[in-house]
Amino acid sequence: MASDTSSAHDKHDEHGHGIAHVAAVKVLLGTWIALMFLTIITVAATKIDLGTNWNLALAMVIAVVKATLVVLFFMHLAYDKLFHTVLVVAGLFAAALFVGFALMDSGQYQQTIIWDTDKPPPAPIGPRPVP
Amino acid sequence: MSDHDHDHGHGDDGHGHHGGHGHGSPWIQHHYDDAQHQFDSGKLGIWFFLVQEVLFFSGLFVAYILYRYHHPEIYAYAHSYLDVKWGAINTAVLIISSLTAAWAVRCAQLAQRRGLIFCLAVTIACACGFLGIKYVEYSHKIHERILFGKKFDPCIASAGNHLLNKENYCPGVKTSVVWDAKTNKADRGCLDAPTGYDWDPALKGIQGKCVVNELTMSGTGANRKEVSRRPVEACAPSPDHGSGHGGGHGKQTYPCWTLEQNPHVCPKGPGAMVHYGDHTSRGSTVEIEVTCEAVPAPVEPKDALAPVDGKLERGEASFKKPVTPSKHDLKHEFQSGPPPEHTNMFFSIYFAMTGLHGLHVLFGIFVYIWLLVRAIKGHFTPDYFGPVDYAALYWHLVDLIWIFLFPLLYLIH
Amino acid sequence: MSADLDNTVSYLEVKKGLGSWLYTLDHKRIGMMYLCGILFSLMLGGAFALLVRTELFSPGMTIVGQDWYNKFFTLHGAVMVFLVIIPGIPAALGNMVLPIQLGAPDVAFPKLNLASFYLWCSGAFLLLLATGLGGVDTGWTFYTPYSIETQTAVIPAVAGAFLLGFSSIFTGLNFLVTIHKFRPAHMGWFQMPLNLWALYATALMQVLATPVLGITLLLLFVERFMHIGIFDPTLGGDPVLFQHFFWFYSHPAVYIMIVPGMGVISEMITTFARKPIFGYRFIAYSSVALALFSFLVWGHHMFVSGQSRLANMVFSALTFSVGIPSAIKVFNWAATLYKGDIRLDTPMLYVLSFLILFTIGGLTGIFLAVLSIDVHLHDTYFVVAHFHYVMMGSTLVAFVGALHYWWPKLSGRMYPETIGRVCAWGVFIGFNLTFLPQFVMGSRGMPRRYWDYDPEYTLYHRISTVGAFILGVSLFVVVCYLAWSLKRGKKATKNPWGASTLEWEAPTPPTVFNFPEPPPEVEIYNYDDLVEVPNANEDGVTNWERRPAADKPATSSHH
Amino acid sequence: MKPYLLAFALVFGLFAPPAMAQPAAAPPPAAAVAPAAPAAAPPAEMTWWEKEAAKPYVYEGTYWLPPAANKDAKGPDDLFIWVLGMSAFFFVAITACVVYFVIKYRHKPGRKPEPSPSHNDVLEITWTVIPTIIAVILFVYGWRSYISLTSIPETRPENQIAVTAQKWNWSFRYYNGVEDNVLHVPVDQPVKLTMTSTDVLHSFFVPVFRVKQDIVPRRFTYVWFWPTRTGVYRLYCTEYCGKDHSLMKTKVVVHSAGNYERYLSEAFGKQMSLSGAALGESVYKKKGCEGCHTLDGSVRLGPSFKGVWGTDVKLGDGSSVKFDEAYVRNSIQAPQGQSRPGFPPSMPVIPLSDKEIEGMAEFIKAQK
Repeated sequence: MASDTSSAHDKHDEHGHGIAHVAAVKVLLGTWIALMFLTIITVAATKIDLGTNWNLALAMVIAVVKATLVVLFFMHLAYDKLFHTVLVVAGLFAAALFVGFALMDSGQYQQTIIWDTDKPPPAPIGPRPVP
Repeated sequence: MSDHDHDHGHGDDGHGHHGGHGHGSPWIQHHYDDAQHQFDSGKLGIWFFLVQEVLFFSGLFVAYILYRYHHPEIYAYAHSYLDVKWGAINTAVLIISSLTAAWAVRCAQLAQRRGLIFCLAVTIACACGFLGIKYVEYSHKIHERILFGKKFDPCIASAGNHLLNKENYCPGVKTSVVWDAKTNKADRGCLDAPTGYDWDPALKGIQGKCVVNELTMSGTGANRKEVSRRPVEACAPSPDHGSGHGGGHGKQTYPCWTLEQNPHVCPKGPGAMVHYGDHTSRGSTVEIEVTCEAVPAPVEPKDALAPVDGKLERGEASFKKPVTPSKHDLKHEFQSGPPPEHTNMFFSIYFAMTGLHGLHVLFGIFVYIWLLVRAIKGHFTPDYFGPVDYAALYWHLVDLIWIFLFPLLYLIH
Repeated sequence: MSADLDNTVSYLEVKKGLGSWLYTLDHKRIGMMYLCGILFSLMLGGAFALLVRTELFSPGMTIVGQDWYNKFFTLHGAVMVFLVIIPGIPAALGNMVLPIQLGAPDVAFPKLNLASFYLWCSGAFLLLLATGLGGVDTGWTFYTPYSIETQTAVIPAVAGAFLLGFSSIFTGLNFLVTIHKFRPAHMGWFQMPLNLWALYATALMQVLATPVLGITLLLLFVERFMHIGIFDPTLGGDPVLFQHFFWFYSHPAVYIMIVPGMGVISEMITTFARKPIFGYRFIAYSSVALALFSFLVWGHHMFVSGQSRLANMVFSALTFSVGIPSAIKVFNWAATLYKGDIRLDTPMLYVLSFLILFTIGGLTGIFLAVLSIDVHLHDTYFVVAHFHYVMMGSTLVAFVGALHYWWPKLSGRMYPETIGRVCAWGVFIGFNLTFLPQFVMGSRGMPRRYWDYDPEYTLYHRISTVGAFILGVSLFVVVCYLAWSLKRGKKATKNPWGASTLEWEAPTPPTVFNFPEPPPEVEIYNYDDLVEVPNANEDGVTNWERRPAADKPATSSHH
Repeated sequence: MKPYLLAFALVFGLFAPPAMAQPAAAPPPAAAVAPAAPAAAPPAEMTWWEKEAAKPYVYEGTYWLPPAANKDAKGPDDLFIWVLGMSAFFFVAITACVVYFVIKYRHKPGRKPEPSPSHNDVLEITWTVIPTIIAVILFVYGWRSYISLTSIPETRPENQIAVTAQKWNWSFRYYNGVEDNVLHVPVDQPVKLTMTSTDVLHSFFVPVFRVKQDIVPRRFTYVWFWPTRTGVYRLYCTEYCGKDHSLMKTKVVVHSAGNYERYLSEAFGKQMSLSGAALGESVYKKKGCEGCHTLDGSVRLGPSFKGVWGTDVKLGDGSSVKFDEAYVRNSIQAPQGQSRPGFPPSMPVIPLSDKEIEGMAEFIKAQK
């Protein structure tokens, strides 16, 4: 986003006469029906058992599809300036960064969490490198 | 979270740009060149605000992901406390309101005043519906004491059957446990195993001879005395004991008692629980007293025909086909037991996420009521519909966050 | 602020009365109000700093006991970070100068600008309330689980910081939209002054990082009330998670503090060296690079906090990558001085002390980025000295320098030159006296936030305390003579420094919409067609006129 | 509030006459102001290891770094000197460059700026690449010495010590059950510490070993070192932990060969022989009661023990109880129940054996 070199004038040709793009009724209703259908799908998906991780992945894929539908058509991102899309991607990237690095740290220290104060878990004894 | 009228770029007495050219609609603030400039600036402003909101919620998503990564068993247990039916209805309600919000923008652009007012009204109605459903869910949790932090003391297990708990004010049930908050231990009412009777949790049956009385007491503290008592018989041991409310189905005379186990409340043994089969919660006037005699466990003759785990001696035959419990049974078994350690953390994150989201829905309702008032006054024209568009973008973001919250919290497998 | 205001009179005289100030939507007045609030908070924070230094004058009890000492250093940290350094350059000077440098009449959302100021005021009030209620003793980082169980006034302090966070977000949002949408036609991205590049990068960080502070403080606020247990280990939470949340914001926050300082330094160094900046694109790109890298490195605050070794390795490697852009900037500034015509006015003295102090600050950062050295140096006075060199020695020195640089333009008055230079030297000497000894104490192993210390450090603490008083007195005198100059300073001319950015084309002090008539097209950092006219007004202040290129002889170096 | 007002008056008083601060800097720098807390009259039978720990501390390190007493301290020390040298070089280079430019190109009347290039890509690339290379080298060396600093080798059970940090004191439990406030370690052998905290964040820092590790409540963190020099060194808490954070200091005694085992056996014997008031006193010192309850009547965080035996004590819920054996037992085992008005309910639950509780009761009774 910061290296955005698209200057102030916007690239999309304004096929509507007004200031911004007018969403067609067909597009609005189509998106709405798709969203309702996907909601039903995601609820139904919990009936079939693919194991915790795959169910989570499936639910997330459906959620991402619903999210992109809302962002593209309801929020007019499809007809809007490119810079707004760059912005959305940058925001999600920052959030993903936060999640990724926080998860990166969780790998090691977790087995030393004390659930039972009398039985301390063994210390992470690492191999001693040859100096 | 005071947002003020952050970027609804409305101005009330705008004139042309300084020494400026032609008079746009009265809402064009003086320092903008024209309506297009004002709209584009407002649009960019709201997009930055939405990115900031995404980061604001990302904190909670990190807490959710980290905690689920470390303790998947808590999520597997606690998610069935949440009612998927209400969650799905809420998702549908928000999607409908998202549609009407987008349609309202269309009506404002095409100067269809009545359509705009109708769509705004429906959006507000759906939002209030959403908060109503949230109220229903929250009150159920408060009723069953499924809360966060120290107040997490559920009356029912996540499969729905009753559990021993500390506060003992659960609807339809009264346990023998009297909890002493000062020492954070059960004062009395727990049958500690060393009393000699033999309690076999697997069979959930009662090995020893126990007598349970329901006492009605009066007064508190030192001058607490017993007014009357009546004996209570044992519940008929139904096959999957303690599933569903009301302690088992079939012909059951109420009140009746069972022995339930919850290591967080009675670490060493079970406690007695009297089922009343109704939904009123008894206060401190009612107490349950349980005494069990020591009965030595009968010595089982070695069952020659029992399945030898693993290897069969030559010549021995095993008649009973070992039943391997299906995944569903294991899951049900796990969920009807007491909650794992620190399940309150799931509800801390649940209430934090849905609470903050609900707050944003509430703020959205105020914004839309303000839009409705201005639409009725006819402020919005095809040249000036910025506020409707920005409010719709904000509302779509609130819907987006719920689209991710719903599967993450309700549809855990 | 309707357009019927007279656009020919200076913005200070166009409307009088308190109401005209409190309800103003003029970015310059809001900037002036921010400036007064920030200078008052600087004095308050400075007072707490001097109390801390007086207590450390000798080991054991000097003036106060441990709990008051803990409250003094916490309030010193909170007031300085949240009230002075973060809003300092962006909100006070940025608000005043950004629209004029763009030739725009105002920022994109004037009402949001005023709302940010009032958020800042309510945040400041809550911090003062926390001070009144007996202060906070958790350190400005509010680490849990201590911040959950302490009985001191953590709630108002956390609420105050929450509101200040949102004030910072909305200021950033305002600047981003203004820079995108209010640039004049001829000013593309690479014709913009470097100050605007720095403010753009800062605004990006403000919008992307500060919300995480919001959610962190909100969770801490709810934690103290309702014990939800996300950070409370007894309920299953994790204190290291709080540190992740806090530092994800707080490292970009230290870049929110330093990057605008770099932007202002780039402006001043090219003006006083009378030479185009060296490597414009490299400085612009390194500002933005700093903004991006700042999100990757927060883990170096937690090398010994129980973070996994993998995370330590990744964060240490990325921390070096953040050091590179800063190094590039310092080299470019030094190169700008080459073959210039350097004028040592007060702002230039602050620029040079910035160069030296920031170099020390940056280099000591490398000690802390190397993993095994950081294990020894973490949470010792070495870290205290490092971040004071970068925050106080660089950002605050740049802030005071930029304040002197734009003071003629915004108040219409000149500051007294001689006292200005003495105070600049006072700040430089006082600062070094205060913090150089702390490097030595830190590497010898003196932990930070200690009320009582081992006797062998006494001499270093004494030098440091004396230096702190010199620094405190110098800054106090600066604030006094700036206030004095408002009434009795010499009248300022339109372009006393001969700078070539757009704000110097506006009248002094600028009108309500900055330019009576649309601003001329100006090529930035081009000093050829500016001619010095000594004692141009009745007070003898020099002015630089812009000779139109027509009557300039063919060769570029004219008379 | 009195000290608060005094402090402000002092500061503002100092603002006007900066001269006031000058004389204060003139006293002879080296002389220790007041001998550090005159050593309390040594109790009659101070054991040899207590005498060893009580030796006054003399700083023998170099100008920058304390002496290195850990086998792995060589890595950080070399790197520190290397980075110090490199930083000094860069600092001198830049400052000299700036000062030279300012002097040479300073404005003199009639001077015009000579034309000079406003950017030079080759120069820019070089001063981007060089710092990057230096950075990579520093990272690699830093990472390698960090790995050896934090990879815990196989250590004998005798050298594995459990550290418990609590608000404002340390307690070290050795493998044979001996508990002490001072850390005793053998020389020339790896020692492993398993650390946990009972309340807030703390941090274990021994400058001479160059090791530091935060201690997180309800979690174990580990630190290890290989002492190479015998002697008495300082041990600090470096993570802010509240009121007496700066007093949470103790000592590390590195014993020569054999003395460590001698210490363990003798301390074990001494600890077992303790009973009654003597045991109570050692528990009072070792378990951190000293941090909140004083013996001289002054109130720190909790009530003082001076002359309280047998008096009536008003509890939070209005009832009052005699200060006797039962009251001592209840308030140690379930402190929340016995919280008294006017005192913060922050007494931690410290697991004590019955013998120790009786000892505490005897000890408090002896406090007239």
